[in-house]
Amino acid sequence: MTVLVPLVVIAAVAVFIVLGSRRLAQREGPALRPLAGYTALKGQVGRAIESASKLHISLGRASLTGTASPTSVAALAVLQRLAEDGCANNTPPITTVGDGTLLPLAENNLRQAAEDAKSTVGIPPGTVRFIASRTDPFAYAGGVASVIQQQKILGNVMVGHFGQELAIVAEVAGRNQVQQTIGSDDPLALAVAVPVTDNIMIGEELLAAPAYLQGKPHQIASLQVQDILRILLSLTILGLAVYRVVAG
Amino acid sequence: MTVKTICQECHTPNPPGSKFCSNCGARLPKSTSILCPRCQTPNPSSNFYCDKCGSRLIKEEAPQPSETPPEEDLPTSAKMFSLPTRKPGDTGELNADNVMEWLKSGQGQFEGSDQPETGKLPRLSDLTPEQRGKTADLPAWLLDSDNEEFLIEAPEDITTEHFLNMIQQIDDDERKKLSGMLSDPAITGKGGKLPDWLQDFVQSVEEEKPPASQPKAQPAPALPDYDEAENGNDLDWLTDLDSLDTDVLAQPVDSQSSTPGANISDDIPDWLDELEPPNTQMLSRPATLEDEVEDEEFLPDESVPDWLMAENLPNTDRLSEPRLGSAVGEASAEEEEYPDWLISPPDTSELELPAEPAPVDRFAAADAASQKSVTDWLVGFDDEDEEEGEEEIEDVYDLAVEDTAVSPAADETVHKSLTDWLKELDTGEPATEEPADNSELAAWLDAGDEEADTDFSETAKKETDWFASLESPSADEEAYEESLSFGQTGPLPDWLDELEPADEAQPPADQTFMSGMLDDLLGPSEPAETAASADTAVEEDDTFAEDDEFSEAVSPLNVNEEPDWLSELAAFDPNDLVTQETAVSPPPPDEGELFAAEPAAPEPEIAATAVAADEETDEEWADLDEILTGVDEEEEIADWLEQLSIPAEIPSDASLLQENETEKPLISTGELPEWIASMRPEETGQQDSLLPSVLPPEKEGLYDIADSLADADLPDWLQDTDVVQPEKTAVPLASAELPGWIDTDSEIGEPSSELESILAELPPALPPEEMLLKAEIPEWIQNLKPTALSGQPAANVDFRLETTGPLAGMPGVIKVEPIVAMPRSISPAAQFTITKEQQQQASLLRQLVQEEQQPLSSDQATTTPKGRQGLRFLLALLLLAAVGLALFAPGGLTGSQPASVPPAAAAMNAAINAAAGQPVLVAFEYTPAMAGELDHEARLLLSQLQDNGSQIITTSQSAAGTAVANSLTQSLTNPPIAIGMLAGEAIGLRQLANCVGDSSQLCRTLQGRGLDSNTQTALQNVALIIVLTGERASLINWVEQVGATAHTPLAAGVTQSLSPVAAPYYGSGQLQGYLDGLPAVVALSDAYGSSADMTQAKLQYGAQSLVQLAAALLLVVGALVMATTRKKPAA
Amino acid sequence: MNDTTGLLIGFVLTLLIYSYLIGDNPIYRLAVHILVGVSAAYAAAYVLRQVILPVFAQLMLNPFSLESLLWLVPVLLALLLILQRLSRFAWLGDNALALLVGVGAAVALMGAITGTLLPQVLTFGGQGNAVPGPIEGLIAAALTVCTLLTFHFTGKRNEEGEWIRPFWQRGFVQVGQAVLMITFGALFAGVLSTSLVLLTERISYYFTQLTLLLP
Amino acid sequence: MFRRGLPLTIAILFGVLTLISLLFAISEIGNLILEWASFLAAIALLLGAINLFSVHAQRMAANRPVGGQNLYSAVLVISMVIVFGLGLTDLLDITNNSMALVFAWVQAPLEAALASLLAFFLLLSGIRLLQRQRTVSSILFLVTAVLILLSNALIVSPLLPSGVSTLLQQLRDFIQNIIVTSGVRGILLGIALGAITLSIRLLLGLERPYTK
Repeated sequence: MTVLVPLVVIAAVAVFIVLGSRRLAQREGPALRPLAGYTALKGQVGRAIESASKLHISLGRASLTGTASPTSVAALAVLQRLAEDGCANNTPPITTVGDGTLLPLAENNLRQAAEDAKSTVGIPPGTVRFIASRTDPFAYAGGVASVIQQQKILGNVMVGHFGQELAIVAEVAGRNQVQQTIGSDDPLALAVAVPVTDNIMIGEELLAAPAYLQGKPHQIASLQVQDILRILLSLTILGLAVYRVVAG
Repeated sequence: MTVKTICQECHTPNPPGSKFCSNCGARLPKSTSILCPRCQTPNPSSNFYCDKCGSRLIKEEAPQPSETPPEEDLPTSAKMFSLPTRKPGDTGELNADNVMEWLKSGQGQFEGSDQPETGKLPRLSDLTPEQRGKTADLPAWLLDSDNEEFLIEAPEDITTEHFLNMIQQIDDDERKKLSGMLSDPAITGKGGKLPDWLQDFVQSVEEEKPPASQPKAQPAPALPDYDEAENGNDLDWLTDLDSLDTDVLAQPVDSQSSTPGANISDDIPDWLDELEPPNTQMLSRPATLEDEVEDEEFLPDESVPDWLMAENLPNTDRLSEPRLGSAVGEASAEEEEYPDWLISPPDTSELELPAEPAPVDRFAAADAASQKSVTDWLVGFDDEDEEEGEEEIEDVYDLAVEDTAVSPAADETVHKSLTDWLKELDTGEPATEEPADNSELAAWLDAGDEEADTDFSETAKKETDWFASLESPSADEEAYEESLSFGQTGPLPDWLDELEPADEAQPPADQTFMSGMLDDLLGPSEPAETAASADTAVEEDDTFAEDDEFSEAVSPLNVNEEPDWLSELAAFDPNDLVTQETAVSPPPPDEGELFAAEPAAPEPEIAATAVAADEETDEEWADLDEILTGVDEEEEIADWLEQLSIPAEIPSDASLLQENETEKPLISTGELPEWIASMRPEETGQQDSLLPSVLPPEKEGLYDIADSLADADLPDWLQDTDVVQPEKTAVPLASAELPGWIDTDSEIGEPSSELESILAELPPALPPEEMLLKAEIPEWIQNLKPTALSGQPAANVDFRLETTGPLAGMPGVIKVEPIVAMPRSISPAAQFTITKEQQQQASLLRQLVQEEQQPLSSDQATTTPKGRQGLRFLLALLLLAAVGLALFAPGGLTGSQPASVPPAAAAMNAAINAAAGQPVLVAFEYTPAMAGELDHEARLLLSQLQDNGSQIITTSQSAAGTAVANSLTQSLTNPPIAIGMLAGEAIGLRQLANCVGDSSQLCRTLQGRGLDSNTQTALQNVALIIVLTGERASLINWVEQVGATAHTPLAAGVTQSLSPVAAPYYGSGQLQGYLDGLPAVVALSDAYGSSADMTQAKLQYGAQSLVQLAAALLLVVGALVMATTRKKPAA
Repeated sequence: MNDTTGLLIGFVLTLLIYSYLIGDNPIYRLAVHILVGVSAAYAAAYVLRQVILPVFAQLMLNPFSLESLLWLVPVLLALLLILQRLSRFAWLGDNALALLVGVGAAVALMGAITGTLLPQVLTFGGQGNAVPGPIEGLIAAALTVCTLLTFHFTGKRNEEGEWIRPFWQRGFVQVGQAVLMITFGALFAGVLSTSLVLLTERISYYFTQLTLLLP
Repeated sequence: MFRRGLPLTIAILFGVLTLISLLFAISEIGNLILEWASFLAAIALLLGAINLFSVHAQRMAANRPVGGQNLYSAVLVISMVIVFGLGLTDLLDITNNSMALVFAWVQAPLEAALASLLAFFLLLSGIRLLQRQRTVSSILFLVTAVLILLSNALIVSPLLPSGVSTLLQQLRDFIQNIIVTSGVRGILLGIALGAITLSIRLLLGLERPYTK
């Protein structure tokens, strides 16, 4: 059971993703549900450039080696997008990370983006900052907040794993009139974010960042697979619940 | 993915694609969707990567034929205001709503009451089918980059470069095709490629032909049966000439324009008959301005032949009032009659007539309107040619734009009519941005112009009427050639028609002329001098002197003069369109001014080069900068000066009609009354002498307008002027044989040379510096504006403080036009290249301005930091007070009654007891931040474990956690085993899981660290794992990594906040139980007792209930207060 | 005495932090920077001392055993990771990151399936503790499904480019969104309660401790 | 190619190896790889600290005299240095457990204070929610929050008649146990789904965050 089911699930998902991406490579894929978070992301870089201010993106505290590592990978996709746009205008987003393993990845992303855009300034030192260890949420939150306070930050993009400490950053950002986009896999963080902004990516939605921002066939395909799984899950859940009722 | 559609009325972001605002029910502008070049997926306009295939929506190589250098030279914004020009990359929202923003901000400065009016703008524009069609097929034709013809097939793309392509293509092949096309039914078939509206247009053209002959009836005013007809047509072109004078003049125009419009409405596309409603609305305005008396007066005048009335028009508003009356009275009546004269048999003489006004306009003093009327006229001949038709429309609208630009300055009623009117234009015009231009221009235009402007708008509409009614002549080959030439020259149609014969005779001569013309625009140049005749040379001096005068101050003469050469510029209507569009591009209005003219410069160039020779284009472009410097101010001045020029111009028209036999008078009258007079017989001579006398009062009138923009003033000075002119003009006009000169017109090459000479000298007349001076005039007029206007200060400007950008903190910053034209990398042929970076920047700017449309960050839109600061402080005080109170009166609410033990806590207690005597692994996954709540749990659990005689093993994933563990376990009598920190989050836990539980083997090392045997066995025998955390990630890590693999019961002590997250895992059995926060701790300790000191916990618990109550009340009260004091989102 | 010093230091620092309530001020920022510096340094020093050095100590026990030699791999990768500072060798560091990503993905994958997916689904079949009654179970199942379907990503676009959710979901989604908001509301209340507890704890702690200091 | 190929190979190889070891409980392979990974993670943490230090050291050195913005950086750097120094002295047994002291005296109170500020921030944001947007969902959000808070406060309160408090308790339990649990389950399941697909993409080498 503990071996078979995961094996089946993994194999099925892998196969579907590969096949789906093949299929999507030729024909048009499905339309993705519009998400306010990603919509907001799009204008923020331009906004920041226009106002000669910077964008701040925080990748959260999830390490690559944890349960939330996919969250961090998704957050990196967001960073990549913002970096592409920002570096093309010599305003790479200020990036703060809450875990050591994210730091080099973030640096690579920005460096790559700068090279692609042939940015003249490249990545100025201090663009990517490690704030605090993953396990010091409030130190991390305080550090991120101070970044927002000290720099001229126009947009605050917080994607990745955050906890309730997010409230501190949100408060400071709000006080500094910073437009916020928040995505997290932690219901607590989301609960804290809901009153603050509309641009929220709830768990799964954040994990879909690559598909939304890069839209490669395999990413879209995996969203389709995800939806298929979702429906299967729903049916199973309902089936089980009904069975319980029937069986008494 | 898609950008939310912002409601115009209430600025509520609505889900993309929704047609009505979810908040106020207002209709919402539609949002464009861009088909992905690769996968054809409709992408939200904000994308610049495809949602599906990730391919770039902004094509690196734009399909645009790149042999249009001007496009590069234009500010990118040049295209941003003509929707049609959207390229695959131009993924802005259809800017209807943004135009809205523009209008608001532009008009807001004059009066805020217009919001609702303007608010409607985008709706109408959205409704026009052609726009939908446009957005729909936009990618379709834009994407096949190899298709050279597509621009022709997609007339939406009427911008500089399209215009150029059009012209050039005409030069190449269209010239041959056109004649064929006229009769060719395939044109409708070809229309299949065209957008619907253009197709309709073609059809309407064909259908209109018989009625269209009507205009020819004009030259025979004597015929009573034609009165009506003349009334219609006469006014049509005559009113143009004087339309600039006063609001009154608008009336006849209204009536006229409305009648044909109504008549044609069936056949012509929607956007054309859209133009009518405003007229009717305009009619209402004079009622407010004028007294009934005048209305009665006009009745007798009705009998007066139209041409006579036309004569009177310019002179006095009293005389012209009748027009208003007739307009009001006949508006409906004429519509019935309209069919009659439409059916009236055409005669050859009439055929020429249309051309007649052309010379007038050709040299009409600064009267852009009259210019337009004629150009339209001429264009009317070649409607069959789609491009021509298109360009024609452009002209019309561009004119309209100029007019309405000032509209904001007008009084309330005018505003309404204008705004509605604008709506029509907006809907009608493929480029929905015109209104934006208007408002933009309004920012600096003289408020006094409002009357003129309204007239302008009328004329503009009338143009379309003309245009629609005049197709039949085009059947004639001659007319066709003319139209052709016009098509080529585009900007400078009139005189080019004049030259048409000459052109065919010797093209080189034409080229030289053209270049001379261009040089003139640039400034003094050889060809111009050489071309100039002796007379003109003398005149040139005069003009110089006059210009000098002008430079000092706006003297009537100069004022009079300005229009003459300005009129040339006015001729470049298509360019004007672009020009004004560009004007809107930069956020700050003044910038807009600067920008405004720039694009205009390329246009003349283009036109000229197009006619002369395509090869010339490049070198011409070298001069671009000079042009830019030179032409801009001229453009601007033209707008406001037009008003002044009219009186002078009218006599000239009259004289023109009188002596249309010869070209000279034409030139002189049309162009520069004074020096023309010198070239002419006496009559014109007197006219010239008259002019000065006329002008001074007129100039005062100007100042009156400027100072107090009351409409009442206008009649006065107008009356002054009219005294002079009626006699002078009436007679000649009566005897006007139009056909005569028109016959001559076609053959004569001489007039063309004459024109050359005149044109040649014009530009030297104004060095750039002087233009600057003139350019400033609008400024001071502008300064007077706000106070003069209904005393409304700029308060009506939306006062939302700019929160971002360089203008941060400034109120009422005009919204940025939300579509940024994408620079496109162009074929190597062009000398400009666009880098990917530039493209990205532009796309980003576009995104930026789009974002600007949305309400800023949620909190920004509502409260200012100041207010929030006070609120924050008040809140803090209240909460602290509550806490203090709660601490001093503990248990005030909880009393002595113990809290009931939650089942999960009971289960946890059971699990702990079950593990009695066996080692228990306690993970301290929290930092001191959560110690306030979790320490109590930890103490309770540790004490219980100790009481149970369980060996405690402590670990943590964080350094801080281990420190907490140490501090908490120091007091334990039975020292715990600390295996220290587990690095690597889930990975570390996995390793631990392999060491924990019965099934696992002994772990000699953990994460490379050696474990002593005692620890190894203890780990192996762990009977319960307790995770103390306030972090979801930590809990999930333990549950998923350890709980799922190690067959060891797992329990958790979590904060109240985490309790809902722990619940599912407890429900699924992955957690044996969990303590959720202080209440559970207190309940547990109450229920089962504890050796640990729980006093502090109980104190807090007692306080907590009170504090929570206070918080709940604060939340409710505060939320209610805030909700009631909620600010409406800034306009 | 030590305790008193610590108490006073802590109290002062707490006041520095609370000064934010008056407004964003340098003192508060100062305190935050101290916190960031201390926590990062503490974590790093702790890791260095308790995690990394012991590894080398373990390796030194018998440096030439296979186990120790195998440890050369992570050490090498660690060096590459450090070398990444030198951009010329940056790409070498990618290998270390690749290892982390790959392993992390595998671990997360297994955790998600065996740790969350299966148990959370099976609990509707009656597995686990405190299983609600069948009816409540059915309600809970329905609500869960609604929430789950709310996140459905793929759909179609109508002619206006407007996203259209599969029709059969639309009813569920309304409920799902309501459930989500209620959930967030409850979570918000939970977080607020916890933070209130923390606040009371801080105040009561310093109040009691400082009153003890008074003679 | 090598630059891209090698990391990709490593990621896939070790990822699949780990997966297999976890699936079939082959702890030998698993432990080894996991140890390596956790070691690297620990190194990464060090690198992070170095990054923090260097960034702020640069900012401090950037514009002298130290003051204003870079004063904070200076403070941060100094505090880091002190803690590191103490750690070193602890390591060398010059001092005893001084880091723990720093932790207890400085870090703990700071973190606790910061965390307790949350109450104000949350209250503020909650209050201003309706000001920002008055939608059904936001009202639902607030009502639920207030309800939970009130029930927490009043369920055990003697002030309320027992009938009311029991009613309140039932209401809260229904919300907590049925609705909220379902909602959280939905979110968690969704996250799990997303994590699964994304992880598999990582293992298939379709997503390569580690290399371009």
